[in-house]
Amino acid sequence: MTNTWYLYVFFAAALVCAGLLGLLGKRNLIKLFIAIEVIGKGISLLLLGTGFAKANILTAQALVITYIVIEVSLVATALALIINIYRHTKSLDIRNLAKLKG
Amino acid sequence: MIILFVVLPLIVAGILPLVGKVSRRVLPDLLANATLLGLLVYAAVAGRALIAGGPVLQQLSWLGEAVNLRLALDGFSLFMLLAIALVGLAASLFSIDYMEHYGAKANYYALYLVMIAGMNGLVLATDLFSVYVFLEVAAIASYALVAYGLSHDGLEAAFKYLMLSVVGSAFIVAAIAVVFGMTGSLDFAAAAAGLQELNAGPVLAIASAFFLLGFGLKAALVPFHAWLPDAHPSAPAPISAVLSGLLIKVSGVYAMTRIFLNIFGLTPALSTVLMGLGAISMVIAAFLALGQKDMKRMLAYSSISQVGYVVLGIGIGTPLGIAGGLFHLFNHALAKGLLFLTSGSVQQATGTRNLDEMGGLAKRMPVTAATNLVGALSIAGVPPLNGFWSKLLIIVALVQAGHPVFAVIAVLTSVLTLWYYLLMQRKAFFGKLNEKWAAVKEAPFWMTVATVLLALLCVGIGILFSTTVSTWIQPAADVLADGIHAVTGSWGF
Amino acid sequence: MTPKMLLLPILLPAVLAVVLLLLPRALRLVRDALAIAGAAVLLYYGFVFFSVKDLRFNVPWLGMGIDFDLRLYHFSSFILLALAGFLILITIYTTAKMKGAPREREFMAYVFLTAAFANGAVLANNFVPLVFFWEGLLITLYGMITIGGRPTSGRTAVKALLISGFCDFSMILGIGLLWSVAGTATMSEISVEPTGLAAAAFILMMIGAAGKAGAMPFHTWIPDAGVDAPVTFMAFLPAAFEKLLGIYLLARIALDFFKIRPGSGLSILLMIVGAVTIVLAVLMALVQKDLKRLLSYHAISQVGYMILGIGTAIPIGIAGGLFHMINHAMYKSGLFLSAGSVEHRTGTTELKKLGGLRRDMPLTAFGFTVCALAISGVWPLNGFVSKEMIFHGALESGYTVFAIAAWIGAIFTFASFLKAGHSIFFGERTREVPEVRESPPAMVIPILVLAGLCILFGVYNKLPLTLFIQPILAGHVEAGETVDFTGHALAVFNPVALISIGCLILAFLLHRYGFLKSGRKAYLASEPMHNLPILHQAYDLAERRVFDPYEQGVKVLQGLSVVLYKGIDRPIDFVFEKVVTFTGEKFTGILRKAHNGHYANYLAWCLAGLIIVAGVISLLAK
Amino acid sequence: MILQTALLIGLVIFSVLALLLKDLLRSAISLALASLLLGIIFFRMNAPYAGVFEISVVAGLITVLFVLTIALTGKGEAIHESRLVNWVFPLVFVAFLVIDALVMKSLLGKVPALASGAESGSFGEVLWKARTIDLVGQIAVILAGVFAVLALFRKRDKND
Repeated sequence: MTNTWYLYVFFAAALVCAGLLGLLGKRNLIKLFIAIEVIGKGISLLLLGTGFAKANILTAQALVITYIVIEVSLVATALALIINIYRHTKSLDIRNLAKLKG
Repeated sequence: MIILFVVLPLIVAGILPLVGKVSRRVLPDLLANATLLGLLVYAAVAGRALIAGGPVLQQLSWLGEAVNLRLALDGFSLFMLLAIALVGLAASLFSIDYMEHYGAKANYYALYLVMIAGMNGLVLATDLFSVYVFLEVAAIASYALVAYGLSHDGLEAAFKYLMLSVVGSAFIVAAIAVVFGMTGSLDFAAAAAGLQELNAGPVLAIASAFFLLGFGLKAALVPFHAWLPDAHPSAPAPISAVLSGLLIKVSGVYAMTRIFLNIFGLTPALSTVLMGLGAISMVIAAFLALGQKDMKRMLAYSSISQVGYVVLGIGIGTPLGIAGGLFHLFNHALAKGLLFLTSGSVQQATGTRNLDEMGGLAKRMPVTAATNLVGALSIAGVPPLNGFWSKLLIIVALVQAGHPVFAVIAVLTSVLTLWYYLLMQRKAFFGKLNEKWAAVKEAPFWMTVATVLLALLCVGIGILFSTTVSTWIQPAADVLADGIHAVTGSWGF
Repeated sequence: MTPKMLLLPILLPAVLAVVLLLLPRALRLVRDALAIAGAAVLLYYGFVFFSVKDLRFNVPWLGMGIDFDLRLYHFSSFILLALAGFLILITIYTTAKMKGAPREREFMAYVFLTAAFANGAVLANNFVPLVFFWEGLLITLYGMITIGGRPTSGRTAVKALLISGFCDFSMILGIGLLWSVAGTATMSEISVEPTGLAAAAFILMMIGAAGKAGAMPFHTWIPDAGVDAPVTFMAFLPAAFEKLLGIYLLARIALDFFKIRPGSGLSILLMIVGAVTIVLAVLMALVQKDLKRLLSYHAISQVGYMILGIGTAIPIGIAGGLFHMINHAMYKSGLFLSAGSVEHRTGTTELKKLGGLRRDMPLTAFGFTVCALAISGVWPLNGFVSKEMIFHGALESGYTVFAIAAWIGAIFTFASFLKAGHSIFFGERTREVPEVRESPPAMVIPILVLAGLCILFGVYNKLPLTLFIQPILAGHVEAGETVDFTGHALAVFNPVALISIGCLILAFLLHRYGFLKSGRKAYLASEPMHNLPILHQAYDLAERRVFDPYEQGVKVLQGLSVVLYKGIDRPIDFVFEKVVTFTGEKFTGILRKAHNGHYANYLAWCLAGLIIVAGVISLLAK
Repeated sequence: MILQTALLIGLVIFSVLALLLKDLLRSAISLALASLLLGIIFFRMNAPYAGVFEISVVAGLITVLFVLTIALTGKGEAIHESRLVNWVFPLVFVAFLVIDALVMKSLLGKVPALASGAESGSFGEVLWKARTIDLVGQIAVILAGVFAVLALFRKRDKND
């Protein structure tokens, strides 16, 4: 049982790590949000994998569906923000978003 | 019918865009404020009667069948509901005049009510995953509200807020998954019982760290705080008030304390970490606040510092410490809400947030100046205002629990707090009137009503603080001090 | 007389304060009448309470041993009566002095609010209500200083608030410690041995009490306020109310809460604080050229006597300290009020510009002279009696050095008041001040009342000593021993009194010499050399040493006081003003730079925080 | 088991590609492929509904949203990604994978767990009865998202 869990948690951790590294290093706003999506995939894999390994797959499935719905809302909001930012600054570079500081 | 706290704002939010087509201003104003007033009256009048015989658990039936729509109301959640309704109502009254020039008021109120519904849902939730779900509801609404002015500042702040906050909530879900994997359940009562049975040490430490990142980020504890000083000042004033006054406390402090104290049980290690984080936030943010020229940014840093006090108080884990922390949470919600509202009045009247450009505004805006002074002195902890009592309780609790070093830090920080608030008050309102502002007028009616309401509450609670503590704070503190028994004992369905 | 009556001295002034603030400006007469009537009622009840003496009002409040507990007993009723007395005098004075001044209504309201808080603090028998009332005084302190209306008033107010706030917070810490040591917050039940943690609690609470009374090094705001705040405020808070409250609490701390023994370390600590305050502050007072600033430094210096007296932990010393407290409140209040009267008519308090006013303002001059003689400890005024008692106490403690310090203080106190009185009321009239009239009766009467009390308490010292002071100590002496200090009171022919009188004569000679030396300009009498650069001074010293050892002594002392002023007083001020501000700003600057607005940076903090938190938790969990 | 592992490896590769590819459209498509694989993985874990949701909503709807945004922002002119990051981060990632592989198993082995009984009932029952509160939450989240988008794309009456 631990082996199945290990398999999923290993890959979930890998996805989260990849996403975090992307967030730390990338500069394009859309790329950054893709990194968030990658983290999201890792988390949903973790949820379902945990449910699968612990014989709670039905509950886990319900949770993942809710998680996906939340993700959609979030993506819509974030992309709307990105488009608005592009209209203001004519750029997608995160380095231009450093006006607020101190 | 405690589900009303979640459903009523949602329903009103759902019909508001339709109403907005009929009447652009009056009806949305009326509906939104009436909803919040209703919730406030319900929480304040019926709430205590409801929980008189212990926590209320509600399980609804759906089409004749019992479904798992479980909500629970105990002393702690009732206390938070009251705070949400109070500050929520004040901010929405303020919005009547303030949001006039932002346009699309119906849409604004709809988002606002969804955010309130999300916070209420979080407070009433009985299982870990719904905590996360409602946390996201409130968060998504707040991203849009921060950027509501569609200015560069607002958008930049909202984007950074979103990107950091999403990472935080990802870790919250990861921690939930760990608990789920261990106990096979998400319900507070079952999870708490399961964790106690398992006696899982180090793994729980990792789950706690994940929760700390997630909720610490929502509560803006140093070093997870960096989004707050951008997001709160950039939002429209009533939203700043709600974010600083409520959101960071509900989705940060409430969720964190509920999980750590009532589900995990406060271990000495957790207690030390919480107190450490609280103390660091308190000190660092106080210094940062001292260096600000932007009025709202100063207030934002002060929020971080004050949340540090709250976490420090709750982290002690003694009944007195918890009571002090919760009382400070409540007082800070009122006073910081008030200060952000008055800063909104000033910004609307003068068009600037720079303290150096202001000066002598007390002559032109006496009510705003007076209410601002009340808020500032309250947070700075000057008697007889409410903030003094909660800080005193925290400091006394620290000394009694044998943490004199933390007590000294708390005392020194409150001197620092007094310092920057006096600085703010002096630069903005006292001194010579800047000629630029000769034509400035007092804030419009509803804005003044909202600030005066909160200021009166600050003074009133300061004077009647023992009543407040015994009727509202003590039941909440009892729930937390009870540890995991509070949920395992009486929350089973 | 029900226990509920104890709420009256708190609620009545608080309600009056609100009413006074709300009454329209046009109803000035009504307001004044109401204020005086209110103060008179308080005074009446002050007497009533003093005759009752034993009352306890106790309602449960917060649980956990925190009750709303008021206790009237001999000591608190005495202070209550004194507060009420000063309140009515100040109220009468204010009606004339503040007439037409900006924010006049506010000032009156603050006065009554202060009275409410002060009465509450005196009556409180539980630490939590005590702290509540004590901290409340901060608001009125801040408010009243800003009423001064000078450009620097705001800054001074902030400075006063921060310094007092610091003292108060350390007192809260001390109370917290004492609470955990004693296990109760009810003040009348606490009596602990000052060892270990309790000693720390004692020192912290002492900082709170001494800071309120204005002892060094928490004094620097007082001279600034002397200039920036209304002079009525100075007579009211720093001269009277804060001394009464601070010394009251100090006496409670040293007598009741902790068992301080003569000769113990804490007793010596208190005596050192007292002696240092006496000498340093009086030397600084000597070189001031503004009457209000001069009086302010004396207000600090005199606190030293009280702390020294209480610090001896010997009955006669403690009694002297307490008697000095009430005496000082009377004559210092009187002096500030006279200064206010002079300022009211002439518009200035600079010594250089004043002169020969005794013919124009005879009553003020009389009041000032009596009070000045009293503060200098001239026989047979009250200051003489209380100082004698303190000298005796200091000698009995076995540390003669403290008595010497007190005598040095006496010399310079008299010298500086000779200078002040001489330059203002005697000597030549100056051109700056036109013909003036005596101040209105509402201002003169309080001064004369205070001067009269100074004489009464001196000549007939049996009255206050037996009525007020001795009963306080009754419970603190060995059983069977009677408390009677009246024997010492006005006796002249004993070594102590002779030395004191010798000091006064010395002071007079000093003044006379300086006066002649500086070309018969009284305001320069005490500082012939103090403006010269240090090299010149050294040169002069070297040259005249052979011819004029006396002059050299004067100069050394002058130089010393300048050096002390610049070397100790200002650095303390510097620490409060600059060092704290500067380091704070530096630290803030670094932190602000770290918030550079870059997202990746912020995310990195969060992740680093996660790793650290996870590490700490797992380490601690094992 | 082997197929599942291969699918998971594919998931990670496509996700990393989505981050590394320079062209935004290509990364969006790569992300969609990763979602597709994740959906298949979900199917094979006896979670068909989650799989369908993952494929239709994430691989479908969200990809459409991404493509739309990329089109609206004119594909974004070339933004210089940091060279250093391009070299260092893959190394860090590989290092993390190694640590992950070594540590995770023993870590998970230490996690105690309650023995859970088999779940009863169908998925529909679980979703509608056991997790009803989440449905309320979903409605709220959708409302929040819709209002948020409406607010961010509203026409301003005045220029500010």
